[in-house]
Amino acid sequence: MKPPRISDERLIELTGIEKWFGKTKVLDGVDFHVRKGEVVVLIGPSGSGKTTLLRCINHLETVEAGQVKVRDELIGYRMRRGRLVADYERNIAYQRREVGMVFQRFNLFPHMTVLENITIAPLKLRDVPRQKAEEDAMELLRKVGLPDKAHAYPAQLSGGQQQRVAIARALAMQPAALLFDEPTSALDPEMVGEVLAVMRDLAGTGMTMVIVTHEMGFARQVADRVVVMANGQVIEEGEPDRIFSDPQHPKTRALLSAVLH
Amino acid sequence: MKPPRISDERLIELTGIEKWFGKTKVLDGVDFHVRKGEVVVLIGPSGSGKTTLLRCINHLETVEAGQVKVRDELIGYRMRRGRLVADYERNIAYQRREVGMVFQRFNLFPHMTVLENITIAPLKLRDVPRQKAEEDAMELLRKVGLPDKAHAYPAQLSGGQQQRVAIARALAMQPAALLFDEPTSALDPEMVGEVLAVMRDLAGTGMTMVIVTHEMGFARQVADRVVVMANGQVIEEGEPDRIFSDPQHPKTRALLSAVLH
Amino acid sequence: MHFDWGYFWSQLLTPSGAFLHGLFLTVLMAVAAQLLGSIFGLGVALCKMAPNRVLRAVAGGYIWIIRGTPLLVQIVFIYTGLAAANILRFNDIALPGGVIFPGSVQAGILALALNEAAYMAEIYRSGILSVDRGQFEAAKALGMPPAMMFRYIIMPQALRIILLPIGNQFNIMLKNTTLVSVIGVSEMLLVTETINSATFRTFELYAMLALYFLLLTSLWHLFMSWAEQRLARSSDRLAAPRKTLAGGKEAAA
Amino acid sequence: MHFDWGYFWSQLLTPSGAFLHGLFLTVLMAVAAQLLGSIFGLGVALCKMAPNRVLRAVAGGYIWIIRGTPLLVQIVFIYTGLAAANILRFNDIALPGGVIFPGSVQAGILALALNEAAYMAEIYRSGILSVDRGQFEAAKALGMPPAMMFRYIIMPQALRIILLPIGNQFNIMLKNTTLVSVIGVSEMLLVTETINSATFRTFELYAMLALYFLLLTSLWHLFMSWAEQRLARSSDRLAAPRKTLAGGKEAAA
Amino acid sequence: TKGAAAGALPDNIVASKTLTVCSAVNLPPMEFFSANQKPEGVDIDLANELAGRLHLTTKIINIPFAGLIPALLAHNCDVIMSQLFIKPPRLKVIDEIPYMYSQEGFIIKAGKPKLKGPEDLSGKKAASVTGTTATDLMKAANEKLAAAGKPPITIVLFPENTPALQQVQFGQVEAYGVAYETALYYAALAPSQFQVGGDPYFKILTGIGVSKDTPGLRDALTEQLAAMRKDGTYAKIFTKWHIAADMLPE
Ligand SMILES: Nc1ncnc2c1ncn2[C@@H]1O[C@H](COP(=O)(O)OP(=O)(O)OP(=O)(O)O)[C@@H](O)[C@H]1O
Ligand SMILES: Nc1ncnc2c1ncn2[C@@H]1O[C@H](COP(=O)(O)OP(=O)(O)OP(=O)(O)O)[C@@H](O)[C@H]1O
Ligand SMILES: [Mg+2]
Ligand SMILES: [Mg+2]
Repeated sequence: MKPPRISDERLIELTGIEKWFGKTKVLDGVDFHVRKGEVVVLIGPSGSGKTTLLRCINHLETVEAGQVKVRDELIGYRMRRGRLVADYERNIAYQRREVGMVFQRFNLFPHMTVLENITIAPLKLRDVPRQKAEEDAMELLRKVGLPDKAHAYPAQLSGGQQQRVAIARALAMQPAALLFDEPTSALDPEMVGEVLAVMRDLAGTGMTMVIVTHEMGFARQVADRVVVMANGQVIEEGEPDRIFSDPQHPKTRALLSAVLH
Repeated sequence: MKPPRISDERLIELTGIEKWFGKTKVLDGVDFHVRKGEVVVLIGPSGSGKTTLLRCINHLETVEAGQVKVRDELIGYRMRRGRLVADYERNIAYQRREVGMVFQRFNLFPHMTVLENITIAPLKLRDVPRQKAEEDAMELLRKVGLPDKAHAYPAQLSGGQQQRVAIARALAMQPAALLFDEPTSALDPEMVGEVLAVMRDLAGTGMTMVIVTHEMGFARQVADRVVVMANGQVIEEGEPDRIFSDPQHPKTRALLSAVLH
Repeated sequence: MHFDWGYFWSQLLTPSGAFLHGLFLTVLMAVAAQLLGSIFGLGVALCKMAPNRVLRAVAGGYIWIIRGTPLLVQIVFIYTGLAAANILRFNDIALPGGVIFPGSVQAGILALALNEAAYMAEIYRSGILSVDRGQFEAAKALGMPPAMMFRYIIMPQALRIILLPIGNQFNIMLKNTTLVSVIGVSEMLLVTETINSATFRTFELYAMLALYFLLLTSLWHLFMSWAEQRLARSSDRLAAPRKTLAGGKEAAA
Repeated sequence: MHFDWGYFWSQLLTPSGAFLHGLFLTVLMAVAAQLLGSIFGLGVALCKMAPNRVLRAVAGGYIWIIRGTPLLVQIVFIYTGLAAANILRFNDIALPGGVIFPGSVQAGILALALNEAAYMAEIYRSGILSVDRGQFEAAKALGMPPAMMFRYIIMPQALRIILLPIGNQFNIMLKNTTLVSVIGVSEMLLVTETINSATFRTFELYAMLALYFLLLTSLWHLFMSWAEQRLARSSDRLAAPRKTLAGGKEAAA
Repeated sequence: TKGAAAGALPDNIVASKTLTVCSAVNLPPMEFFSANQKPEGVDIDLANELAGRLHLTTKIINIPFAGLIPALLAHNCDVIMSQLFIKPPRLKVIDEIPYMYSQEGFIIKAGKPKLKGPEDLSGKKAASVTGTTATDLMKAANEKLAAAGKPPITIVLFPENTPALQQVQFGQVEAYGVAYETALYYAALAPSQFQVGGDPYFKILTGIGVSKDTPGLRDALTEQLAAMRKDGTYAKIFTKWHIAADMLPE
């Protein structure tokens, strides 16, 4: 019962990903894909590798085995004399523009106004003329409900406002997909709602999204598919209603009973 | 109905104390005394001057007006050519030995073992032979229930254990009175009880004590007299049963209703 | 020998042309060497943090050698040693307007700058490392290549942190210029010594020289305090949330 | 002129007696000046923090003057200026055993030590100020007079903090000894120059000199790393709670 | 003949029209800074005259004495004019054109007894500048003293003239071993402080240092020097500085 806005094209495709931190295997042969227009929610106990998986998608982490492809293009590697070698930083940077990322701790640039935070990447990386970039930025700020904060500095904003600016900043590069790593977990409870509302709107517009979150109610509402991880592996996946009402894997059951009560 | 162990001698006597911090008057004409063997509990809203009053007793704060006397001796000043002048640091240090102090944040010496923390003052200030000092210290450690921690360092102890060591350290100088400034408020709830128990024992032995605390149940149990402060003034004082059951001053009532519920 | 106050005051208040030229050389060398050292030091710092291990080793070795040997030895080595080994020779350069830029001054500036670069590199590095990792990741995630990330995101934040140590470095630099006297640059110390060798008013002259240096360093100190205060005020804006914000007001802030 | 490797190696591996004596003087002066400077600097630091405002002003002025003027000027001033003004003259002292302690070396050590004291004072002060205020209060409340408080409570904690900056200071001190060559102390640099004026193997000699300094400073660096590790280990004991404690074990720890 | 000599000059000198002279400008009357920081003295006058005859202008580079030969070898300058004695070890690395005699003497404090020779300093301290012949002469005296069973001179080395002179001024050393010409100069400049410590005890031929790489320059200078001696310019300079006794014989 896939909604019609989801195409069959696999926008992001990870196959057989293995990732080690020193002597611990953090990702253990993960296959993972996201179709165009799909909203995938990643859940799993702490330390199961959700963050690491997300970071592999835009090559903030290198992998020891497996492939990451975005729009069928290999991320972080290129062929040289018939073998895969690490790509140049410049090329990786170029590839990262396809995928926007929103961090748990917002990571806005503190020395720039909200408007500068949003326009810096289009201005410098896509050579958009300044006036156009600022108009687009104001449009995005309206979308996230902060048009009057354009000239404020991040430190003058609440956590929820900062996170909404971070979303606008990621959108300004017009990425094909957005990755969210627990976007509300560093927020005071009063501010969680406003950020989730913006994400819900975004999902409604057909944006491709991968979301790591502990907000199960939200997950159930917006997810097209829920992927459950444990110990660096995908242990279960499916439609949210199915996962939440009838989890198959004992670890999924344990996780949901811990989170939902 | 004063218990017989309390003598009539006024061990500590403060009269007309005024204390300014910059442009704010923090103590506003305080008269305060403690008799030998008495346990006085000081209560009052935050910022009312309790800590400051306590610190005036052993001259950790200078005063702008009024006198502090311990055993009828003026603290912090001496006569020169018929006028009071600030005393030498050496003499003040000498006078401070009469009154021990236990701090909210323990302030144990981190580079010394528990035994060294307790023996340093008797060894260096009272010229007690080392063996005697250590025997006395072990005796005190038994009193506070920590004989097996003699060779531990403060960082290896829990908060409650550290506070008990701090009490033992203060006792090692055999002071005539002990001052406590919220001795349990920096402790995890599980550890409050053990420190209060030690203080209760101490009160039972006839030690003269002045205690600033928010633990009203404890105050009611051990206090011979409760003194209530507000805005740098003593607004009410009396036996604990009377104060807690029938407070006269409206501010006392407000305070108790806030604390007890 | 009594202290000749008259001589002292006249030298202090109406210094000779030669002394003023020495003062000029001192300041010129300090400023030039600080600028060059700051630029080169940034390069060394970036190499020290580069992914390439050869670059890292070279930068590390450079810092190790410079910080491990005396500046005085470096100055003599660069002026005399390099020329003796036929590696580098400092010839006078005639600037337009008939001004001559002597080889020894060039060598002095170069030596001071190379020395400074090693110290500046460590300052930059600690400044860059003290920028929150999240800032690096956010810039990367937006698709910024390394150079752009440093230029727009990391350096502006690092510079706020390192302004104070850089100010201290220039203070040290001002004083270090005296060492260049050993290769015959007539900066303030050498001028003072030559005046002394004709007048033998040793104590008065050195007292005056010390006062001039005190003046230079104190002026610099005042300037830095002022710059720091300004920075603190602009950092307030970055740190303290305001209650009410209106677009217009903020733009003016 | 080619680099004479044979000469370089022979000088490096079998340095002349004169050079070794220069090395000895370098190390002797650095150690003596560091010790004196550390002691005097502690006094300056305590004055700077004293309740008495005259003491504070004197200490502050001392630090200001020393840090605001070049060490080279201070050295010349102390050796030559003071003698010229008939204030202080450094005469050779004959030590038992026929060893002569030359006046210029005395002056050099004194100048280095006075200079060091100002820098050490600031290090002590920041170390002392970084000790928790509660430690001062606890010591006072026990009845400790100020001297005892510093001796037993504050300094042991401050020293842990300032070990690293003190180590850096000694590194700087080793290099600063070269400046004493200007008043005729035959430390390593002046010896090298003397040898050079007879052999003219400039590049080789300065390369060797640089290597000797690199050796000294690197050895010191290794020593400091080791000391820091030891300290870190003993600080672990102060910071990390242990699970089980037995009196005997702890006493041995 | 002038044209031929000039033609043999090194190209860089011809191109720059400048004769670069290394000198330890701190040894009056040979070379020192005037009150307004202009170098002057015997060597400076000679250098100017020689350069002028070669249609060049002089440029003086001030370098501590021990650094002179290294600087010449490094081609930091074209010639050394700094009362450089002609000695075999020096001739191994550079050429020297003899142009005067120098004598060695001592500066001592005014009022002290004069010395007959360096041996009179037995058991005392004497200053000298690193790399100068005075150092070597005192070392030689020490060998004699050792043979005679007497205590040696304690030689205190300084990088420059000024601090060495000041040692005499403040009584830190008994004497300062230096060129006799310099001793005369200071004794005349500050008779209340200094006096010449006796008759000169050593006389040596002194030369202009030239790199072995530039024989053309050496020959040109030699030729011009001979011309100067012939037409009396040479004598004029020596008379002006009161050291006619040091002139090369006719
Ligand atoms: N930089 C790193 N170095 C070493 N280990 C790491 C690093 N980052 C993550 N790990 C380890 O990798 C494992 C997976 O971490 P990850 O952050 O991906 O988990 P997560 O599912 O996001 O957990 P959480 O819900 O707590 O955020 C954990 O055991 C973690 O300790
Ligand atoms: N060092 C200081 N400098 C300036 N003001 C101070 C200082 N110490 C205390 N004060 C002020 O003096 C007043 C009394 O403080 P004090 O700490 O004595 O109150 P308290 O009754 O102990 O309060 P609490 O219950 O919060 O500990 C407060 O307004 C406080 O802000
Ligand atoms: Mg995570
Ligand atoms: Mg309080």
